Amino acid sequence: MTVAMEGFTHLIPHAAGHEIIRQGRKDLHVVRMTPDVVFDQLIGAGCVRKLTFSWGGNPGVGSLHRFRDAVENDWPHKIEIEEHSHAGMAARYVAGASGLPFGILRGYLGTDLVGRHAGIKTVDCPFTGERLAAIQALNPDVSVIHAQRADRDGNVQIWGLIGVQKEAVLSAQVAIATVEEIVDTLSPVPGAVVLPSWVMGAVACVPRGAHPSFAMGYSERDNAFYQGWDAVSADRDKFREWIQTHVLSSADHAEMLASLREAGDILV
Amino acid sequence: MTVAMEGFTHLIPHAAGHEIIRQGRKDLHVVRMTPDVVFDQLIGAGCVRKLTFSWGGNPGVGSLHRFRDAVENDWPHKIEIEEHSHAGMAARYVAGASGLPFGILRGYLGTDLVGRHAGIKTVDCPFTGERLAAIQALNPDVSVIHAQRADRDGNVQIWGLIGVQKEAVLSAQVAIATVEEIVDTLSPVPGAVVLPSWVMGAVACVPRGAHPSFAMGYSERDNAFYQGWDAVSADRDKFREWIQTHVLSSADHAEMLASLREAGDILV
Amino acid sequence: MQKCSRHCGKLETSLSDTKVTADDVMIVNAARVLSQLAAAGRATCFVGIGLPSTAANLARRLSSPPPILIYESGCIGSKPTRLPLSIGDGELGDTADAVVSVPEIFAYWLQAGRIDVGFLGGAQLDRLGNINSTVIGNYDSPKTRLPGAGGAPEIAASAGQVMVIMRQSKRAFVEKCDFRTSVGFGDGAGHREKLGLRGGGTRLVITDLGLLEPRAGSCELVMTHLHPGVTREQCVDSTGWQLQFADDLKLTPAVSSDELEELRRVQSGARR
Amino acid sequence: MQKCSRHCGKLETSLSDTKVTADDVMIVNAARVLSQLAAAGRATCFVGIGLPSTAANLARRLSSPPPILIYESGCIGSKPTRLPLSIGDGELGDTADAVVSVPEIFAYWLQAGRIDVGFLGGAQLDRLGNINSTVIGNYDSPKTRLPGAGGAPEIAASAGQVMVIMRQSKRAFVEKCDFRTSVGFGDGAGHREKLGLRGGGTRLVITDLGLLEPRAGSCELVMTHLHPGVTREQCVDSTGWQLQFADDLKLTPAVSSDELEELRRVQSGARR
Repeated sequence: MTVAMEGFTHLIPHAAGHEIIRQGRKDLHVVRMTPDVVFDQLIGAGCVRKLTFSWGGNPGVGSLHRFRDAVENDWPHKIEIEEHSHAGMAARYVAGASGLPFGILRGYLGTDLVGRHAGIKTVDCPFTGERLAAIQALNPDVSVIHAQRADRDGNVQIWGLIGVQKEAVLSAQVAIATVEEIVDTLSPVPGAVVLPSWVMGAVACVPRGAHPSFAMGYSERDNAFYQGWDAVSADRDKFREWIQTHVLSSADHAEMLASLREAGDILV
Repeated sequence: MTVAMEGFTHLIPHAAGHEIIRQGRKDLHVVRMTPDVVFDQLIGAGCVRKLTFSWGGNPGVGSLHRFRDAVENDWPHKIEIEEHSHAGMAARYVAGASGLPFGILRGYLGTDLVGRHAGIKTVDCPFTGERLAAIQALNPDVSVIHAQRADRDGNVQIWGLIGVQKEAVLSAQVAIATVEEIVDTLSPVPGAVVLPSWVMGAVACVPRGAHPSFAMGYSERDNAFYQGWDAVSADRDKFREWIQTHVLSSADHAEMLASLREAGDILV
Repeated sequence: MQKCSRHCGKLETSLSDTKVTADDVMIVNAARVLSQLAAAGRATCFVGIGLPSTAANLARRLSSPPPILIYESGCIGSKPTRLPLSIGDGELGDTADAVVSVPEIFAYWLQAGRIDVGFLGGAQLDRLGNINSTVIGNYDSPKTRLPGAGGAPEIAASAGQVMVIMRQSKRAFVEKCDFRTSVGFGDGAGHREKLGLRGGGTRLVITDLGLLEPRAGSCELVMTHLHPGVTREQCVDSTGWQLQFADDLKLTPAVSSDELEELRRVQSGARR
Repeated sequence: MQKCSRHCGKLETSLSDTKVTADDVMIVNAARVLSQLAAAGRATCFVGIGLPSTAANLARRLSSPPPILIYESGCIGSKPTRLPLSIGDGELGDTADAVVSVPEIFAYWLQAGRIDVGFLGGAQLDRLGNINSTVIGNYDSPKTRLPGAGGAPEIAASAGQVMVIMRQSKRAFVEKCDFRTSVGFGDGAGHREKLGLRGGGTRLVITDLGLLEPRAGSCELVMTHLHPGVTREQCVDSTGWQLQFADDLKLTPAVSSDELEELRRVQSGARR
């Protein structure tokens, strides 16, 4: 099963990632442009068979140690990686959301990213003869996002940095959103995108479901958590203990946040 | 010179069209998805050498008589037409705005629109082998839009039905906006698109510059004008007289609106 | 007793106008089909101007859950409380769940297969459900230049099903369109698949005389329903090809007084 | 007298810290170039995290008109009053002229050629300006797995010019990258054109030792400027290819007290 989880520097669906770990899902093909801490956790917890991505780091901090340990040392097991650029991934979601089998792009040509997997080819412009990169459409089985609000009908509203979430939802077979809040009516917000309820498979209310990422208008980014993750994830045992203590021993996200707060690992 | 004028059922740049007639421009290649009354006037006034479009009618009323007279009877002279579908034109603007030489589309195949001009071809998906329509990018020399507001730096703000205006501006060599109002600061508006000043070639303040179309938040659509246009445009002499009386005898749009009001041709 | 009139519905309508026009019959039948689809599950409907908009808005008032209206101007889930005057009517945006750009409505919503029903009209319809809205006569020196394609070709390509609303006449219902603007079943069975068109094609034609549907196998449009008071002969005389009738030819129910009353409300611009 | 230090700038900085670090020298030189471009006309700059963001924000304070900052998170024309903590910092959206989606920022803004300057870094840079930010060693069993491409390949393809900011060392400045993530001049003169890349490629490399620029004809990166106090020998010893020097090798001006003061303000998170 291919599961995309999107949110570009904002609204990252961490709570949904923890629930995947809690449910013991294995053998997943996970997709995310920027597999940061949430995917480091999924990889280290052994949920991942294959990772499709375009930038895998801890933003502003450094390496994703679980990601590196999997790629460099096959720990906890070997994972397959499929690597793209941001522009390529974005174009793949756009093609998928548009019902097209491929998209075109000025990029990739001349780089060593070409030829590593079957998803990047070339196409010649039938008008100018120019050779361009052709990228395969992305249509995940499931896409998961975190959003600010939904109304009682399930219409989902996102604002601020909107990233690639609309395309992730519209390219998927089934789309799931966790939201900060469920309201009676979605009042208009400048810069907001609304995804109508009939394109959503499920909506769940999970306040602070993006932590340590943020939800504009609801929470701030927990920069200290990202910094602290470096030491936790650098060590296999520390990582396992952290997952056990905070994720597996918590029944849900509220309990997990309480557990982090108790451990002093969360500042807000 | 290729001049696109966009605004889909809203914010149609009529005042800019009248100024083209007033300046006696000839031999233009004009482009518009829905060449309604404004292009009927340009065609009848003899400004147009070639028309590229996807739907040419008087919305909710009937025929564009000047357009039909040009195509059916070469009056006032023969014009070349290049015909697309809405989806095809939209994809052409998207490709142009994206710096791509072409775009792809599920559509056109099996229709008689294919083969009438060189702008619609096919391309085979390098992944699935499916045959898709390929459309040539559109990059007008000039694109003209009407918008609600600009700030003093020339940042342009549009809201409501936003149509294809962003793509028209970003695909053009030079973009021009007429606006209802120039303000000190663009306060955020739900659903608004902002085009930064550095992609705009010029911004001119022309209140009610969309009449008989409308600008959400500023004016209503003048439905009676659209209905009345049917009789004016159905007759060559009446049309010429109308252009002379209202467009050519007015120095600018304010004078033109006054002239229409005096003639009882404008209700608001 | 209802009488099918071919009188043009362009006069001003009033709430007390109880005469059922040809347009009324077409609108009510279109609204019924849309209501049935909506009641059977979700029905997203791509709405153009004119009769389809009236039909879709009538269906919104008659069915629960109502169909979801999508306009090519970018409005998704519009819930107008009065009949919009044009597809650019501010009411459509104000009451929509979301307003998107024109490129997006065609790419992410129509082309991606998210539209269940598309209404189309045209100047000519042929026996294989193909539609002409471009020219009568020769393309390069046309007898009549029509508005052209608009959104129709891609609605015909990608909508789950297309419903055509057109008055039936020899002039309009032709053996072969002068120009194929939108593909119904193309050259016949299997042609849509060969072209890679993912939508279902012309599944229903609603006329002032009755309903036509494609025959399984040949895809030829045949009369499956007559409106009350309409004869087979009228249909044959109003069709430019050798019209066939379904073995189990049915009658559409007469326009009810409730339907007519609600339609008159819609047409009068009354708010809901 | 300024001394070029190779000391890492990761310690907490304070306004009173007058010691000029290697990072400071790189940031100030990057900000100067960007300021000059902005002063000479419009300069739109695609900004990543880290040193480039600091340099771009310093340039915004030092030049009039300031450069226009564009972030891959979709922020166009951000005018942060304090240094953003990440490219997802709310301040970037709040102070932007427009916020767009990630697909749009790459298609309509970067790919379309609307970006004048793109800053890039990486683990390896080769003599032809190509960049590796993917792996050290073999791709399938890497010695070190790096974060990967991100926005870099298309910035390198489409930005009017690319400025690379990297510390100069034999390990990082290599004859040939282990993996070519982003194309500078590819295999040499004419290769970009052959690939159809529309941007200008790696036009300037800003290091802790000086500046490198491509030599006309060969496109090989050569030292064109040394920072004050740096020797040719230091440069040669810190470069993995046989480094050449421009005939008119110049000195960069020392970091001025004004520049340093403003930089410290930026780094301290002071609002403007």
